[in-house]
Amino acid sequence: MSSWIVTNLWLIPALPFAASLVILSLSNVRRKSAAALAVIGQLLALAFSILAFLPTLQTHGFRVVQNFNWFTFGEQTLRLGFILDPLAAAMLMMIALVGLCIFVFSVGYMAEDRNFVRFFAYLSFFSGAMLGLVIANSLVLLFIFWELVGLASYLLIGFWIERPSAAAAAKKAFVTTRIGDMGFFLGMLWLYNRSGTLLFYDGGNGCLESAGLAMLGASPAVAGFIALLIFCGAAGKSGQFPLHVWLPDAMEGPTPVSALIHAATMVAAGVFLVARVYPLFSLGAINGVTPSLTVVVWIGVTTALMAALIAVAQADIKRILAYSTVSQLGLMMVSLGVGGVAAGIMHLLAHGFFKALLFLGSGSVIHGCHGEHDIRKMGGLRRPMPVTFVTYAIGMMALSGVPFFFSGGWTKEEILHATAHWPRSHATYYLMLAGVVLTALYMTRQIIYVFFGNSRSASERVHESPRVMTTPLIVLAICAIFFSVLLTPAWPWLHTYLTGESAQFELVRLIQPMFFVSLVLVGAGIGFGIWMYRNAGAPERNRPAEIDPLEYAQPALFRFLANKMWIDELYNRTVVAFSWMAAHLSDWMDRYFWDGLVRGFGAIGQLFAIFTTSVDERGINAGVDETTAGARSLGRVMSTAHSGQIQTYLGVVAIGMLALLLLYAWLA
Amino acid sequence: MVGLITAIIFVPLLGALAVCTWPQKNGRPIALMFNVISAACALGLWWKFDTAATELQFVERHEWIPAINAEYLVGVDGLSLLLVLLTSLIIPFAFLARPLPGGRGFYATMLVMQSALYGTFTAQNFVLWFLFYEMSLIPAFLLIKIWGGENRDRAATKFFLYTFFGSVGMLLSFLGIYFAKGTFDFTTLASLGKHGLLTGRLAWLAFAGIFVGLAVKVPLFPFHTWLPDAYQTAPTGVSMVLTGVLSKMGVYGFVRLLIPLFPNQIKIVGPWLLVLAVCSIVFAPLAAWAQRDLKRMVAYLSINHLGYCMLGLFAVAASPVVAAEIDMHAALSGVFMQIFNHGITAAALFYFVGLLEQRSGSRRSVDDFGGLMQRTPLLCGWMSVAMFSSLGLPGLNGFIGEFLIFKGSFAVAAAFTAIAVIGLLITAIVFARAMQSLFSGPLAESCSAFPDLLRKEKLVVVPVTLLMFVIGIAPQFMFNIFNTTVVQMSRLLS
Amino acid sequence: MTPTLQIFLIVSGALFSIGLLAALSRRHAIFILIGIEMMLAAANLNFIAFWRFGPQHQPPTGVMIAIFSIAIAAAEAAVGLAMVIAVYRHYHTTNVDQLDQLRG
Amino acid sequence: MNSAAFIIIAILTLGAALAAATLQKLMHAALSFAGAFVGVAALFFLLGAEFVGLVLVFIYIGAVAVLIVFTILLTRRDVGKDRGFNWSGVAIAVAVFSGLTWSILKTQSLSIIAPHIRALTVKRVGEALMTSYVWPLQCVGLLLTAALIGALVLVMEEKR
Repeated sequence: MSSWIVTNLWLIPALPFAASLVILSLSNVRRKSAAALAVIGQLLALAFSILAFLPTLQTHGFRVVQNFNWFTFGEQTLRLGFILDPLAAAMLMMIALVGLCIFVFSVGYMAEDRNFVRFFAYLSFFSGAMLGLVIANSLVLLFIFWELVGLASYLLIGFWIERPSAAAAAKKAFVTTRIGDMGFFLGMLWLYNRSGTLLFYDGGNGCLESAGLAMLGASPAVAGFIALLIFCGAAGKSGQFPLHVWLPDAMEGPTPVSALIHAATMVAAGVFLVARVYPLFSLGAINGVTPSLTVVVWIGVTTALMAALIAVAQADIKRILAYSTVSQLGLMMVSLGVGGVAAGIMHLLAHGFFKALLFLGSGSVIHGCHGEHDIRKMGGLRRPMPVTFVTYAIGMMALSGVPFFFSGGWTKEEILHATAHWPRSHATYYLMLAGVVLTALYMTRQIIYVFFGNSRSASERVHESPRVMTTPLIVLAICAIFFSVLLTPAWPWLHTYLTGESAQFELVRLIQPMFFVSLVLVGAGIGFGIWMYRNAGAPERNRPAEIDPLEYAQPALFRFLANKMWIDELYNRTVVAFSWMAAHLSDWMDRYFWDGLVRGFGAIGQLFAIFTTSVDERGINAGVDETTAGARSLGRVMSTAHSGQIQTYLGVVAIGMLALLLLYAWLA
Repeated sequence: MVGLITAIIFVPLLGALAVCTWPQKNGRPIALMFNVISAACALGLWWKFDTAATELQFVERHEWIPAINAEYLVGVDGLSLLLVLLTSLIIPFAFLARPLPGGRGFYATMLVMQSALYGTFTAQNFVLWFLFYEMSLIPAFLLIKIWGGENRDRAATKFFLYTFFGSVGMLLSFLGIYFAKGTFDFTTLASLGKHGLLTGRLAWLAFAGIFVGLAVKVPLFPFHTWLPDAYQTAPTGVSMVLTGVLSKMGVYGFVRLLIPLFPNQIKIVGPWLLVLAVCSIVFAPLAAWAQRDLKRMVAYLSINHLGYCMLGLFAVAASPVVAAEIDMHAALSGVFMQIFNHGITAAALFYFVGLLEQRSGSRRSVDDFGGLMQRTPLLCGWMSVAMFSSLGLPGLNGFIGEFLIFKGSFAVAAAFTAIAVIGLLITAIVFARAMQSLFSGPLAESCSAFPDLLRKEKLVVVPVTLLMFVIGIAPQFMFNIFNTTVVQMSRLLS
Repeated sequence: MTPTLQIFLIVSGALFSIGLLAALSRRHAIFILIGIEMMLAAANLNFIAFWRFGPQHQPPTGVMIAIFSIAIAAAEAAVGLAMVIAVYRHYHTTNVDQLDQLRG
Repeated sequence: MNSAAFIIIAILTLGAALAAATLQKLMHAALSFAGAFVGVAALFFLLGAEFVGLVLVFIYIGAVAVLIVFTILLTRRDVGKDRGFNWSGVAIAVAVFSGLTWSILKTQSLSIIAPHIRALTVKRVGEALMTSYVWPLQCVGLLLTAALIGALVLVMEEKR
């Protein structure tokens, strides 16, 4: 039974794709069938995912690939394939489950929307592409799904198409990720060139297996470059510095989209990609350190800290979460970079649950507040929205990394643990610790602003969301808590599942030094947050109500952070302006320089023509176009010979004949 | 008994006659009928085509001008067949485009051009080939000149002078070759080419003549400045044919003539040719970015897409290193795929621009539209598919060709390929910008009365788009057409 | 002395020149037609003469061409005269000086 | 071949032709035209192409000359107008004539005497027309029909 799905893995992405196609062909009023189709498609995908997950439990280091020919060009063949291994199976489970919750949530959240049907078509399309991405056994196939999730993201960010800001954000996301993708594309070409195959695993001949790696290992520098180029793609998709700018803007999309694509799944694809091709990164590693991994670490650290800092000063509820996502993705990258692949993936999975929970929670809040995004206008929501509040608090704890009860705490500890043992530098470890404090701080700030204090302008007449929206919240909250069962050091089942070992139960390992470090840091972050924001949203001494406490204390710093460190402005002034200038320059060159050059040649020819035909000199300065005019004036001169008198013509013919006759006689 | 190829060449000519003598004003039904016949012939060719055979197929050879050793010699290999199929597809597609200049003359001229195109792609002898090559030029000129829009005189003259100048150079070069070798036969010349057809300065002159002639036709940077004007002003259907098929004549010429005949010369100037190709790839979309006129924008992107073809060809033929077999096969297959894909995609883009133009009353600046998605979701949806295909989104046809071209050229010209990737990026930017300003935002007042895709338009759009999907997902049937040719050709080159 | 081929050719050339003279110098359209007919007759004379003096073939090519040429000349004369009438109706003149529709 | 007969016929022919080209009165010119053609036909007889000579007489005298006369009558109102004469035509004609004569005289191979030949009977001509020349014959028939229709169309009264 289960082996059947193992050999038919394509079914998992195919079902949502099929659902999407059917929904697209529905008319705009068939709302119920659209939603039902999407949910059924996703449900089946989840069922198949579970079926596919089961066999991977039976053996350690389970890995089945099915490769097939895509096409034959010349005498060569391009092969694609699907893979099922613990990494893929775990991702499948997470994506299908979170996806299902979000699909259900969307039924409620988007109920009023005009383009409800189209929304579900896009959402199913995304789900299919994302599921396909994680089971791809070929870099090409991965790239194909990679681009398709990018397309889905583009369509869904710009879903409210009548808003110019949504369209601009969609364009920005598309272009920015594509910059990274071009690096990915080049890396893929290079890898193909070097190893002769793009299949990851192919019975020993894949590019990630001994034969392929041996071919690459001949020049480790090249392998490093290839890895870095691929990392460009990962950085673009996962919002790593300096390509992170699109992700916060992507919050223009509907909230379920933000939850599914820009928090739980697609943005994590970059992390997944690095984990998938990890052998390339670690090729020729000494002590687990390679130049490419070092780059990954530093990019990750920069991103994590920068985004956490910016999150502290944002006012838009979704933007805070977006920056938090960027920060967490940076954390995962750090984990991968320092060698903690399993830790990174575990955090990815856990993050998928709790960040989706947080986003759906924020969606519920926004829904309740009639579309308001600004946290400074909310307040006191814990009473009218109890379910949302409790689940949101659970999500917040998990994100902050409160130890012991919440999944995020365990995975974060594991990452910190890996970072602490990185031989290259200890600075990353301390910077990561700072990141943990900041995370706790901005989440505390947000929750105080939104749920505590007095109700402000937007939070009047607030209602709890309908059941269809709260149920997914509850499911996800349960996941966020009970997922930690698989994560504890006492029984590190997920860790061993991913690394292919067997888990031993040992209660002693539950208490580790990192546990206390984490406890202190999170406590400090939350405590500082409560102290600082205890009166947020209300006037306090000399501070008016609408001014943020931090802004009051450190106006310059706050402005710097609130404006996202002016990175967007910097890009606009440099990269964007430069490209735009280049575009205009090209256009100008084309219109005037190249065309002028050609006209110049035309003019030379024309000059020659003028000499030989003694046509008037009017057209000397003109170009190709004027040549016709020249020809026309020549024609005018010639046409005076055409009197229209047939006798003249006949006479000329006779003279011509005579001339020919004489010529002939003379020759003979 | 008339051979299938002769039939396919002459059916459109008969069609042109029939259209001229047709009593009704509207020549479209009869023109389309003849298109169906020629498409049936093309399908027949495909049906009977032996994909494993290495030599030319359906060869017809008759005495023609014995004095100069010129025969009527036609035949197809994989590449020719591909282009014949493309022609059979694009011409009726162009006839269904709008806004459409009326009158029988338009259809008759188009049909004459179609015949010339078939001839160009099947002729295996230079004299015959050149005859058809030039025969396509005149209808194209007339179509721009008579039925064009604003600035048509200027654009038509520019087009004519450019291409004609190129053709003259090519003719002279071939006369030089003829006097040296005494034959016009492509196959014979190609087998002679390996050892150098000509020597010394003469060889370079002949090379330059043919190169410029073909580079103008493709067009390759910096011989491209006629193109934006011509495509912009030509009526939609003509633009579709110009970009979909006529530009392929240049690429075809490179594959069939220049590369087999002058392998040594190409090797020497190779890097410079690659520079030109990369310039086409990078500067053209940059210029497209700065355009406001949609047709002009698509025209510039056409230059970019044909630049990929040139990149693949030059990388294989011009690199000092002999490419590995896999890279040669990849690059050549990629180029052939790109020829076909660009043909349908660019034609589809022009078709959609034409639909917009018709709805807006012949305005087509990006500023004239806005928020179309609210008013005409189907039109926008299908048009986006064409756009995504053009920017090389996987799952659609454009990706296959581009991936293979890049794969093949990366191995031999990594630096150039790396720069060329920028072209992919800029193309994406151009389309993202176009989609933003056309489809999204508040509905522009001028667009508030646009009808959505009509049924007859759907009938045109859906099959073409489906073809894009099919090629993008399961392209093997396309590769089958030309795989043997690719293998043959790469043997010739190595 | 019997006449040689040369003499016949010279007579034919003279007839041709007279025809040309008529076609070139006279203003009346009918004269032009007459001139053309004479030029054609001169050509026919040439054909017959060459046939008579040249090597004999079966069928007699020169004679055949002369016959066809006469037939075509007749057709030409008919159409030409019809055109003269038509032009006369239109412009009320047969004077070719006044007909310059061909002017470039 | 009789040399005296040839000289007389040639002089008459050329004289009539010259008259046809130069006479003021159109009707006179038409009659001279007919005369010139009689002369040409006589030359044909002299050359042994009796059948062609007869055809010439029938067609030119019987048909073309009559047509010309009809045309003159139909356009009679125009006859009286002043015509003038283009002297450059004379110069060209003389030049052509001298050029032709010069080149004919210069070519030595042309001074040959007529060989004895088998008589060209009408039967032989007919055989040739119906065998080797049957396609041209059909085409000429088509052409004549077309010319007939064309001439009719041209002279038909224009409909108001």
